[in-house]
Amino acid sequence: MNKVMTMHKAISRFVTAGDTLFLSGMQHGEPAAAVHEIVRQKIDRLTLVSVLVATANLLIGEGLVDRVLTGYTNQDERSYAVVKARDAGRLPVFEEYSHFGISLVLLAGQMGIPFIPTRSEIGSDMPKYNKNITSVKCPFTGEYLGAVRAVNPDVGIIHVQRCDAEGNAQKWGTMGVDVEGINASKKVIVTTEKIVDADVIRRDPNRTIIPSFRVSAVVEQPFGAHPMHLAGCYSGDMWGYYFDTGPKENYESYVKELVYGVKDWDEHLKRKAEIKPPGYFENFRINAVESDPIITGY
Amino acid sequence: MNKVMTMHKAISRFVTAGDTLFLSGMQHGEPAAAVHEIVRQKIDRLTLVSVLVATANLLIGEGLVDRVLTGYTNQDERSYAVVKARDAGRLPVFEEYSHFGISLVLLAGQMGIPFIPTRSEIGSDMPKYNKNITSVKCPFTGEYLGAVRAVNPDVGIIHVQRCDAEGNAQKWGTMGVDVEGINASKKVIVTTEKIVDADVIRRDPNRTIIPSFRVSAVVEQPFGAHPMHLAGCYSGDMWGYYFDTGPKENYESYVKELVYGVKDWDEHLKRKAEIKPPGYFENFRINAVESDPIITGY
Amino acid sequence: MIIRNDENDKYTAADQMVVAGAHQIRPDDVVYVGLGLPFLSALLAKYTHAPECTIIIENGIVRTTGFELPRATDTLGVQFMSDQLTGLFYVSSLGQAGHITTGFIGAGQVDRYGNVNDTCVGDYYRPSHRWAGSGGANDVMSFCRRTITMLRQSQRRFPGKVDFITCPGYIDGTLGSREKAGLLPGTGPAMVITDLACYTFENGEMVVKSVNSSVGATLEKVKEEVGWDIKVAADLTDTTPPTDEEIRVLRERVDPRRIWVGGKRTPIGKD
Amino acid sequence: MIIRNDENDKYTAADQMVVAGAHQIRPDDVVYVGLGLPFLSALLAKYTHAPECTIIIENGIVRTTGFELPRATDTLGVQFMSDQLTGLFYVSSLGQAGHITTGFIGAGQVDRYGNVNDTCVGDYYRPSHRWAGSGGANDVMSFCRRTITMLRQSQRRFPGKVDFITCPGYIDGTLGSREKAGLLPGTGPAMVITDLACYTFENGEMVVKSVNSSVGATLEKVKEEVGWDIKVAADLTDTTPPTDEEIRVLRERVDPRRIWVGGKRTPIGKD
Repeated sequence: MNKVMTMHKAISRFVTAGDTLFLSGMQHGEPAAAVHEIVRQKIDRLTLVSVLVATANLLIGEGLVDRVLTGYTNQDERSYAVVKARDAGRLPVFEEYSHFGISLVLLAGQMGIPFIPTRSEIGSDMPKYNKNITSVKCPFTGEYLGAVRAVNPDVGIIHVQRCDAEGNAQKWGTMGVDVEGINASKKVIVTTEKIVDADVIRRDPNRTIIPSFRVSAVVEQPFGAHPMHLAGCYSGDMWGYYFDTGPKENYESYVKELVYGVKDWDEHLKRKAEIKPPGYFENFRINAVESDPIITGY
Repeated sequence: MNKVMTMHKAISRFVTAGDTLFLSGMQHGEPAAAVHEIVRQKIDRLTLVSVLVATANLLIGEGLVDRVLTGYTNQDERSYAVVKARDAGRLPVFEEYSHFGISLVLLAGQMGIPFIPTRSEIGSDMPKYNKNITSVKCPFTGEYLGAVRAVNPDVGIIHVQRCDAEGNAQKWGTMGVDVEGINASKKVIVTTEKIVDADVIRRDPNRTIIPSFRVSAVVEQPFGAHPMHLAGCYSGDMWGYYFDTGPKENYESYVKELVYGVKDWDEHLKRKAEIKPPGYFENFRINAVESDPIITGY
Repeated sequence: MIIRNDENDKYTAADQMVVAGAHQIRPDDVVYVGLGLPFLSALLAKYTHAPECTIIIENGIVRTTGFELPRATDTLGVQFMSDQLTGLFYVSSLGQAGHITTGFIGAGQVDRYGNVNDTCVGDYYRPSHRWAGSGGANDVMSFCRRTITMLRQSQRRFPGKVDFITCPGYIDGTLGSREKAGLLPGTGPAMVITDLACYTFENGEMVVKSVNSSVGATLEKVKEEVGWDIKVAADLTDTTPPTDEEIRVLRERVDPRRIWVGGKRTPIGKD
Repeated sequence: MIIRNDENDKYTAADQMVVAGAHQIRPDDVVYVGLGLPFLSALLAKYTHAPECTIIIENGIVRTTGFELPRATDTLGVQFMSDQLTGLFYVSSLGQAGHITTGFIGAGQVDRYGNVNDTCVGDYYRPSHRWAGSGGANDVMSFCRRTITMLRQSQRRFPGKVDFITCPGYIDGTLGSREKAGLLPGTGPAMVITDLACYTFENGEMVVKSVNSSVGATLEKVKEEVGWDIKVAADLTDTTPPTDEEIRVLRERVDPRRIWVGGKRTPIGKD
């Protein structure tokens, strides 16, 4: 079934106020265009699960987030998004794990089991303040381990290099918590640099990280991970983005001009190219290196 | 560090009597050449962990196995290997799981946790006869689940399409329990159709399933998975193999001629080509289909 | 024996089983299949009323296109041009997490409550008969929303109670017995398909749902080959017979090389 | 301040930290590193005495070759020509299973027993200061055989007891406290490296092992900037100073673009 649709439609149809939302892309190829669309649509009361997703600060700053499952977030005054949320009485609850802990809550979700044991977090003070980290006795050895509770996000969004029209999605480069996160999610939105013919996918099916029947929507969105880099496609401007959305004035001007002031991501990119020095986007071009093909057949 | 060595050396150096041995290749690309070498070296008192590895019957038939962790094995009179082992007082103990159960004991081993919860096996009679399947209470929901005990094989052997001299191994096609099995293993032997330049690996590092520092030995062995098929390389003759080693006479002639009667796998292949009808090996050639390359670079 | 198994007939009892299996596959189903008749059922459904169904095979194959019918579960042909190739853990986790709608398994024996025995008859340590064990069957029956068991029927294979539960059906038949064991609600055996009849479950107990009269079976014969006094569904019917078109697709497209004639694999060949 | 941080000096206190870190990496080590000084230490070791060490980065990178020093943890340059690219779960599992020999982390604070606080000062719900949280640091300290903590030293950052244990060191300093918590024997903090000194652990308690006298530190100054009466190792020495060759490799090969001058990232640039 062809699932290709616009970003507007994918977000309005499959992301609902109150959802638990997984965002892929641990510092690599996050679904930035999709996040901007969620902000534009003001979908709120979200619970956020992600690891080091830069544009997640917009969701917090715009008061759309109730709770964040995280290993690492700027929660201090240096992040205006947090200050703005706090001033508006919309500061989320931060439920803190280690990074591995986040990958485990999602793995347990992917596996369909309610918890998973671990040796992380147990010697720390995190379990005291996070009721979803506890301890469990090994039924074989009798030893105590940590245990984290499974999470099944209502919707997971991933940005990938290529995907077919039905939703078979392929990503390469560092994978962060992408595989566990989208596979744990009940609904999945794939945004992709390029929709490719299904045969491109099928000539290298080991690279597929989620199969089509698990995917609700496919959105073709070139440069959809900018300001982050994406392997094989473009390098990034993470620190530039943090500067553009860090101090109050920068942040407010960014959301006014580049989120609410544009109708979609293509317009965002066009507007950003006007604001930034000439050659800003050209600068992200990479020196392409091709892999050797693999062989299949029978 | 270059870890390339002969099969004889890899097996004699890294497989020891009494070891728990993981064999990769669930009906796809099993390390058949390595298994034959273990039989030739008569390394015994093994505990075997594998899923649907055809040549494992030789290890049982030759009396080298004490225990088998398995989801599926011919244990009846139709398999002469089992009859021979029983007659010699060398019938292994079969510790039975579901197939998913085997993948889980290995996943827990890979993760470094002593057990993992599951909803498989619990409604069955398997836990009554397998002390390494039990139940565990979820510390969050209070519900009871199944739990299987982790296994860390002393040595894991995998056959792959390509690997560099240091041991960075890449396999594609169906993966069975390969990733969990070799990553759970303490020592790893990689046998490969072809040793490739490290740059071939590094231009597609997402395909690497175990990194070099986890690998003890690399053996270049073309047709190393025969009689099984291997994606991109050759099709297989599994049923032919089962016929060749099923009935008593066939089995005894096979081990005499094609295991003990040859010094290594190249000789095995040569001898087999002589025994089989002309064109036997040519028949396994595939119609090659190439994948599109992926791009990396910066 | 009145059952048609003759190759000269237009279709055999095995064909009827394949077609009945295919009819259980809905257009958007995610179907877990293994070697033998279930492969044929899945391919027949894909080439007729369910072209978009997803086929999952335990070695790690996820595909939405047809494939050359194999002689073994995993062959290069079955792998070729899949949507996704991964491993047993990944595809089984899809099941455990509730994403596989319909699973097919074979069986050594099946009992009154749908429990399947693929392990042994008699004492576990001194069995009078041994099968090869669960394979993936326990996982399928534990995880899938609806599991369909396919086997040739005989009284010996339909005992009132199996000696060993390899795959849990409704266990002891009491309400909530699966949930009590830790299995998720909304899973379990949905149908048993044999050469004689199709069976569904009412309150956790197997009942005759339809008789394969198209191949000469009768309710009397069906009951003879069941090891307990089996109930009959109030709306008992004849099993929907294969259409000419289904048989044509089965012969020409699903199994043109006649690998699974009469439900049994033909002799050795290249995988 | 007697500590050399002047760019005009041949090397700075940050350089001394980087070199001391590199000296902790053995030729066959599997090293987990994060952004900042640890990246520099790992690359320096790789380009000098440990060319075969494996470098692991939490986003899913495993590599045995050097790379262009990045401004962020994950960049296309750090990914490029890796031996293996995978995810956080895989590389952290390598750690949890005991395969990572040496881990490096930064820290907000470190206390007498090596516990690291990256979370908050004061009450958790009303903190007087907040850091960003564990990131991967808890995992590294929980799993690696030897964990090395690198931070700039001040009394405020060296309290006797941290308000929040983000990464468990020897917890309360009693014998077996890590094991009691469920952590594996043979893991834990091995060294703390600051701009003033290097510290090891004796019976679970931090002791001054060597003073960075090469950059002007003295034992007196070191003790001033510790929040408890710290013990001194019987074999106290000067920290081995950087060699000319090490500084040359650091400047010319590890960080030719001078991204991490003085241990701090230079202003914005393309990742």
